[in-house]
Amino acid sequence: MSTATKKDKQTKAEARKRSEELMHAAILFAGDSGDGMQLAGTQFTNASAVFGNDVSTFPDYPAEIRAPAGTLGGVSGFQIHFAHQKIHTPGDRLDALVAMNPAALKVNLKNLKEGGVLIVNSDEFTKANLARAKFDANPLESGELQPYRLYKVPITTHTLEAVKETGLPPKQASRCKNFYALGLVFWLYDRPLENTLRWIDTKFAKVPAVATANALALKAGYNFGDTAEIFDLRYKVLPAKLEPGIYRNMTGNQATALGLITAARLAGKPLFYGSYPITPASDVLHELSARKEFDVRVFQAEDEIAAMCSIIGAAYAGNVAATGTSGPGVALKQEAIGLAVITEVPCVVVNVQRGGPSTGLPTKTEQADLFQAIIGRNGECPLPVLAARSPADCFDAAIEAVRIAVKYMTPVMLLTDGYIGNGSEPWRVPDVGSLQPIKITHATDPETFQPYLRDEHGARPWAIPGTPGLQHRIGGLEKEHITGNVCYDPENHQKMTELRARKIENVVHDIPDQDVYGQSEGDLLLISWGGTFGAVRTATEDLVHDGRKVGHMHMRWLNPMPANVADILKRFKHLLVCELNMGQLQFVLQARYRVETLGLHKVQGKPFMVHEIAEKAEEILGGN
Amino acid sequence: MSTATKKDKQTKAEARKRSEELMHAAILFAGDSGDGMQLAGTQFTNASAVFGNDVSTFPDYPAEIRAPAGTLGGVSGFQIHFAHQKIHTPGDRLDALVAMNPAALKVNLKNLKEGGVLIVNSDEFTKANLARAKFDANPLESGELQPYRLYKVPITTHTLEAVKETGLPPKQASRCKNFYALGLVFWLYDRPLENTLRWIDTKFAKVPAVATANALALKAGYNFGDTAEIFDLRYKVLPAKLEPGIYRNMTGNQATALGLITAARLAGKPLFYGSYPITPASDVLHELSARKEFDVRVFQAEDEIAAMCSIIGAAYAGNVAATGTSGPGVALKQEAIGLAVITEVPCVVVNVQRGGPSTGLPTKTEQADLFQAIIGRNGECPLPVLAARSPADCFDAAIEAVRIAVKYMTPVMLLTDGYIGNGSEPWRVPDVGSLQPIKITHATDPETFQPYLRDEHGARPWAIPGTPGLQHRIGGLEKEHITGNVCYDPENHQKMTELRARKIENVVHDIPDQDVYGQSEGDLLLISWGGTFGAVRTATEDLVHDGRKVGHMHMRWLNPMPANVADILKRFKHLLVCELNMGQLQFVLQARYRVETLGLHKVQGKPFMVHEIAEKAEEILGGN
Amino acid sequence: MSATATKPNPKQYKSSQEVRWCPGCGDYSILTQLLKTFADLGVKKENTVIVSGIGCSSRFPYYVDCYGFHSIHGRAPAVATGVKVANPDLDVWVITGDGDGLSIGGNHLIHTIRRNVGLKIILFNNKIYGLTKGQYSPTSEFGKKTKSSPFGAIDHPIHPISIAIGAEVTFVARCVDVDGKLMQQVFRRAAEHKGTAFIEVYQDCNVYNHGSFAYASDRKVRDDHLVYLEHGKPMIFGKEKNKGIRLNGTEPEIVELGKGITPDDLLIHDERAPSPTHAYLLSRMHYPEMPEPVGIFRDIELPTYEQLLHSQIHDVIEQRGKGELEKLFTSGDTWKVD
Amino acid sequence: MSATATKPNPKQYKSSQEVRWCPGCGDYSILTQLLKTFADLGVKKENTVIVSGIGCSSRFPYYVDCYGFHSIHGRAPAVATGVKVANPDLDVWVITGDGDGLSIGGNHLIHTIRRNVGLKIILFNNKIYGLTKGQYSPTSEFGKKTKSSPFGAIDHPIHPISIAIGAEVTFVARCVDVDGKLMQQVFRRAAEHKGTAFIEVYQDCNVYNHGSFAYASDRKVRDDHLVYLEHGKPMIFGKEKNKGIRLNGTEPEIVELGKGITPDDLLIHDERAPSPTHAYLLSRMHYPEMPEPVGIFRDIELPTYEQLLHSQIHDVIEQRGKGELEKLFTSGDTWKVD
Ligand SMILES: Cc1ncc(C[n+]2csc(CCOP(=O)(O)OP(=O)(O)O)c2C)c(N)n1
Ligand SMILES: Cc1ncc(C[n+]2csc(CCOP(=O)(O)OP(=O)(O)O)c2C)c(N)n1
Ligand code: SF4
Ligand code: SF4
Ligand SMILES: [Mg+2]
Ligand SMILES: [Mg+2]
Repeated sequence: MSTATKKDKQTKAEARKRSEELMHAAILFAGDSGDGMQLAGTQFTNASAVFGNDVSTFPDYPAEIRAPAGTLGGVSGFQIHFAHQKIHTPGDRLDALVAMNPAALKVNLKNLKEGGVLIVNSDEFTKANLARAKFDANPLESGELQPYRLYKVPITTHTLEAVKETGLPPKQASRCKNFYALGLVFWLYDRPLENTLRWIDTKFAKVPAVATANALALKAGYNFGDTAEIFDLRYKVLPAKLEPGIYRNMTGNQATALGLITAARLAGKPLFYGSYPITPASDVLHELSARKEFDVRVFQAEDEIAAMCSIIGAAYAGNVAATGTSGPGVALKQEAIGLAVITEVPCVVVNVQRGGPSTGLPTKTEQADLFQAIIGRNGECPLPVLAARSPADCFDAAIEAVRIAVKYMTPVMLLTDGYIGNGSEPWRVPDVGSLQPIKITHATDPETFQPYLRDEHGARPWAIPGTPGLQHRIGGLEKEHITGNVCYDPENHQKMTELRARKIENVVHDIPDQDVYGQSEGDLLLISWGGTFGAVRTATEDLVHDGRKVGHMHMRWLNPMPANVADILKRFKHLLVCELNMGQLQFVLQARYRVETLGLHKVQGKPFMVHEIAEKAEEILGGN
Repeated sequence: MSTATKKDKQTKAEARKRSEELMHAAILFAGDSGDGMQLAGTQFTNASAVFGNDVSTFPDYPAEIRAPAGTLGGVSGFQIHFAHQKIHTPGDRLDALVAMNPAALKVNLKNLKEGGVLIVNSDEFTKANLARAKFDANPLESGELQPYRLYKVPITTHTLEAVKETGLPPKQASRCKNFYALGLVFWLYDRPLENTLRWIDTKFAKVPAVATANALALKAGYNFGDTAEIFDLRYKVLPAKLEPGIYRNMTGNQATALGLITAARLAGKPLFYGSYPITPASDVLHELSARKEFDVRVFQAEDEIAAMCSIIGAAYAGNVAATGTSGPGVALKQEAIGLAVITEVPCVVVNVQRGGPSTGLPTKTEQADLFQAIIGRNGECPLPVLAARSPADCFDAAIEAVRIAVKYMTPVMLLTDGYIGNGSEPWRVPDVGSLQPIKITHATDPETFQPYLRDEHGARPWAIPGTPGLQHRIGGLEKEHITGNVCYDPENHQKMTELRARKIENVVHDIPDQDVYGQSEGDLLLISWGGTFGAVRTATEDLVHDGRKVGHMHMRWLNPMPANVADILKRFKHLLVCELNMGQLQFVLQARYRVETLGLHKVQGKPFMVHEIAEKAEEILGGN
Repeated sequence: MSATATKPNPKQYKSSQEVRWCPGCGDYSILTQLLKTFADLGVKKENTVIVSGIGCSSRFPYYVDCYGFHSIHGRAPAVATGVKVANPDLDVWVITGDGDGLSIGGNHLIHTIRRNVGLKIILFNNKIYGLTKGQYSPTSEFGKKTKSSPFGAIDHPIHPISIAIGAEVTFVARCVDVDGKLMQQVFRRAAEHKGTAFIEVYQDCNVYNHGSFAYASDRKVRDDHLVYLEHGKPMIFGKEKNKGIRLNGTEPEIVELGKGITPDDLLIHDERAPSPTHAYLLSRMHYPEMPEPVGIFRDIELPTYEQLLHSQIHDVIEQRGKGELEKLFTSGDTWKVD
Repeated sequence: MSATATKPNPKQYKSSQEVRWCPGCGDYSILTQLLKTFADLGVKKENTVIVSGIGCSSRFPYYVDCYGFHSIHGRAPAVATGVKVANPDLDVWVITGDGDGLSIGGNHLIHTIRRNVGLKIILFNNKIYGLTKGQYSPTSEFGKKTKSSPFGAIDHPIHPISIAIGAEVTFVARCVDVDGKLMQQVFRRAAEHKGTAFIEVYQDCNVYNHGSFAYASDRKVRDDHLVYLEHGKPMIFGKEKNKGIRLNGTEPEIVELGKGITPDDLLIHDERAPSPTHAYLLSRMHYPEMPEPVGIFRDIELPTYEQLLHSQIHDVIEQRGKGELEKLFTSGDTWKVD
């Protein structure tokens, strides 16, 4: 029985009716890879989002499809932060943890707040499972869980009972236990069930027994919360005051896909997406594969090189073209990206970064591909690079990438990462009419056409096959200024190298000035890029709130950088670059602006915690 | 007739006997791709080297095997600088130019000194050829060659006559004209013929008629110089005072191959070389393929990726393993190089850099792959990088690369370039006994063996398959410190990332302190790396000679950098980084040392001229 | 592709760029024949795209006045796939070499073939790396001495047509560079074929591998070393047309006609055999043991990749209606904040 | 490889690492059979190397107590080639998947095969990308619905054995994951084969493609859908052993035994056919039209790459003497400076 049982029953019964209001809460569903935790987490997220909270999520799963049951390596988790206010991260520490087995408990307990809610599936705390999780003693009995509000629920047993009437065999029946757990947490945080019930109906329409079983389990969990007497408190997180509009919850990978579709529409073009599956980028491919009604041409290539080459071909022939991959895939594409740079063909390369080097930590997040994005190719081979800062922001970033690509006739690299790619947050549905069209002009006039004659932005014309009289030839060899003919002339090579570089620098005219949040000058400037936005912004909010002279410069554009960056850097005493790598942006900033910077580096396959940033900042600020 | 003929015959006859002594001379054989200029140049080089001059050469040829005859694009040239003193470059401006056709004249005339010797094959100055070379008027008649000592020689006609007795058909007979031209230049610079005659005999042993014809042509050219009355002066360049020893002439690619063979021998190991042909690196492959008596295992792979992977396999199995390629090939190898970094398998990747981006200028030189060498991979993926500075230096650099690779259990990137790869200079044959052995210890003890237990340098043990009891598994996933088991633990990833980085930083203990030539502090530090050494050093010599407070820091090690670099940078008022790229070392230095640097950048597919460096330096020094 | 009243002159399809192959290179003839084929078919220049990789052969696009893309080593089929999918109305030709197409680019070739992307792929097989100055290639003979195999190549060569058939190609043919007539016939048929057409051309590299195909190009001997494939016809060959190919189990054998053996005993060539085994068998006939087949080995119909892709899009649009952003944005659970 | 007096227990070849495949995955059985084969052959652990790419299947090396290299996606054959050339005494096995070996790694596979490098390659064909959670692979059926082909795959699938034969493989076989006995036989023969041995194993991906090979693994029906290849024997199959394969021209056809048809009329399996056409023909037999052959399609002898490489080195040393650095350094023109 749980620690709670020590209290007087009377009190608990009352407590059950009591409900504490919270500004925000972070909870984690954790269990074995096969326990359906990703599903439970997603459902909880959607319910909370629809309920009106701001939400931020962090799914975390092992590299194996299904690691050996019960082992530490096999733990899969889904963290949700939901709030009555605007939030930017999935939360540092947990208010509640659902641990479906000892391994899940072992791996995640350290993140649970003291006094936090801990729900465990007591059925799974068998000797064998404890051993698999490397517990010497049963923690449910050892007293080591004393600091938490522990609820021992025989989830498996309850689930089996609840779904008995469906006649499902035990193995299948017990698979519903994630819904039971979900129901319990729904009760705990006072969420409505409708949304999930509807989802179950649609999802399992073809297997009614499974649909019924899941629904029964969900309700049983909820009802257990409601009727059992073990819970002494219930929580409420009221809706957040978000900007008015229609919202939906969206992961970064979904948002990237939607952004690409939208960009193609705004350009009045079909979208060609050539890709080779790789974690954590595959969901972009999946999402786009399912959107054929938008004339999305998805080409699942034989490898990343073919994927990249195919988009060069498709862009050359006039489609809006993009590819998506992760770190090792980008490495493979680099030679072909160079071809896109020298042929000046517009396309977008999305890198959903993951832990490296090599195969590294394929399902974990990291930001260690900035170097390869900006300067990781053979020869002088510059291209624009931008990074999305949150799941929903991937939508805007993808559109921006396409816009720049077609305007400047260049490949553009869009960096996201596993954390924001898989993580989710509410996305305010834009008004389609308000989206700015993407203007594309194709060359058509044989009289004036020259393949490498540049416009005022430095871009060459986009002349697509099928256009009469514009036949011309391009390729990877250096080409003559204006005519585009193969040319080995020394001065021409210098000139073309400079023209290509200048063109990319010109992108600065299309990107907004760098903004700084918080103080615009002072003691410390926190600098971040990409998916670390949320943690750094939250830390800055707290620091500024505490009266610290701190600013936050979050860089969306990594190449080129906005013109005013140099100026901003001068206005702070200390510069702290926070990145999930060993200091790549730091290196680039130092090279470009010759400033002294400090670095906060983390390569643990995990996003920053807000407190890590705050502590480092305090350390630098000292008594300031 | 030549301008010389205007002079009095009497005077000329005397002059012919006169011989001017020169400290050094730079000459260029230029003609059509099919004219055998590379051969003539090589022969002249060898003869000069054997004669005792210091030499430095620069072969330059088009990307096509044989571009259309007579066109500007089809010109092939071989420049030789030979001297009575130590020299570092193939020479800025030419003392003599042999132009076998109008195109060769057109392309190269601008490099000929005023008053320089200009020998043209007058037979080729036909209307058609002039048109192909885009001459409006025949320069032999227009007077535009007035500033030079022009000698119009009907080389084709003379050659055909000279070889008539062999009965070769005219097409084949006329192919001997390069030897005729060579003979003429041999006479002009007073070189002995023996060496080349011997070479002809060996080379054409199987086709005696061709051997005879070439010999006849060579002698005819020489005799024409001796007996014809058109030359008013003859030159002599006496032997240089080189360090005592046995010398041979060597190209950088040969030297790299020899260095790899030597390193393997010094390590007591077979050499495995996996490669895919690519200009300008293929000669390393050719050289090694011909050296099977050294137990060189050459694997011509299906592509660069396979080449890289094969050397990982071979190194894993205990061979000294290397691959060679050029820019685009390195791009393709990067993913696999990451595998070598994380598995910590020792091997060497040679990049004979060429003009980029993409296919770029494949036969031309450039230094634009520094970024991709140091930081162009996915994830945090550091490895040691060094660059050879001259053709002969490739030998030492290759040995050094192997030494570091096996000591630190890491892939090492060796950068050379087309200029030093194809260029040549005298190489002092080392005393084999004096070469320091390369110590390799393989793990053998099953009791103490741990795949990722590190030694005092941070290296893990090299345990090769076939060793009883040491069975273990490695791969591209992050691995646990010490055990090497797959490990997704966050702290372990951080630790391993740091250990890998630290290991590469440790290489600093094995590399010499950075030296500075010339002044050790002062107004201007010229900074260079790789094949630009010669031009920058020569410029520095001149500047120092002129009393300028100038130093030259030539960086052999690009990653890590010697510990004293920071200190050196502080001792000069201005820092000028000279590179054949748009400022890559400059970027790295600024990032690392946060110093303000100036850059001299050239991307023209050509090496620096000494005067370009000197002029830039003077511009910076101003009135100093 | 549409025939015009007066056929255009092949010269009209030449670009202004100077051709930069070595004198005597077999590439010239292939260029000539393709230009003639274009003229003959009256193809529209603006609807024609030639994509190549890297190699001597891959310089080809520069010399034709249509859209051209000289890509990177080995990747032409992938670039061309992008072009064809983006705009299936274009006629897309791929030019590749034995190194480009079979060494570094082997995988793209196979996958393009198995997907049946509507590309016409011409592989210039000169059994050598020309552009990089003479290393052995995947088709070089075993034991061949080259710059990178001074003691003889130890790689067993690959046979392009066998590989293509292994990947289930829908159109495959072979020509010899000197035989312009056959080349034109084959190019024309390839142009008419809807899926991937793969053509191996024996091409003489005059500089680094001269004479490698002398047995197949020398007028004096070639008729004894080649068998011209004709659909539905018995396989007869030889200068005197007195020899034939007969099936022995699953193996072809040479027989002399006459002495009781008539054309009826011979293997009948069937381009349209539903199974690729017949074509595979032909691909195994190698000089000197057997005459080598030239002409069209196989030509069958199968939906092309681009057709299938576009018709799938078409079907989804039929079902779901043309995609609307509003609907897309609000698909899934949404909620409203006021 | 040497047999020992008392055969070791297969368990001795297990590493200490926990096996991390999904419950019910076909990979388990393949692991078991290879361990049994190792025990049976008494192979020396220290002389055995297993190299893999990336995929569920490619986790294999972690589970065997020999040398293991879990390399990168598609490149295992290239890594393994380096290992084998560096030390031909090692027994080198390659584990790959249908995505790893045929999609990204197709080219290395082909070139390894044509060079006849002495590697034993086991391709786990589950017709799906398992590790990346269920996209279609090059062997997935046309029309297959997966995460990346929600409306059905439009790629025509590749047939691993046809491709291998296109590349002129010297040993090629097929097994089904549930048939341990056959797997052991085949693994054993592969181990004994000197050149490249390529084995396709039909493997059930319990999670993303369960039942794809039910026709070949379900005891109730499999005997009607498979034909067990036996060298020198007529090709008979069916639960009742009452059906056979007969040659019709170059095509196999199913016949019922009895009613005038005897085993003598059937196609006789010949592993050692010098030409690969016979094996190719077998590789074209696909369910449901035909029974699918399992067992060894082809096993011929051809010098291996590593043998040729080392014997070339040996010959050069014989001719020139073992290389001496002094001589190397001073080869070519030298001169002396005092
Ligand atoms: C990535 C890359 N690797 C290598 C090369 C060098 N390279 C250029 S062409 C070529 C081979 C050419 O052979 P083939 O395809 O047979 O064409 P050919 O010149 O014989 O027509 C090679 C290896 C390159 N350009 N790019
Ligand atoms: C360069 C690269 N691209 C993509 C991936 C992602 N990836 C890992 S395994 C895999 C396919 C696995 O399929 P298969 O080889 O059939 O193995 P299975 O998991 O089915 O056993 C892919 C695409 C990767 N790891 N590396
Ligand atoms: S090298 Fe050979 S293939 Fe290349 S252009 Fe010359 S003759 Fe033709
Ligand atoms: S996903 Fe499929 S192939 Fe991978 S381990 Fe699970 S069942 Fe096996
Ligand atoms: Mg070739
Ligand atoms: Mg698979």
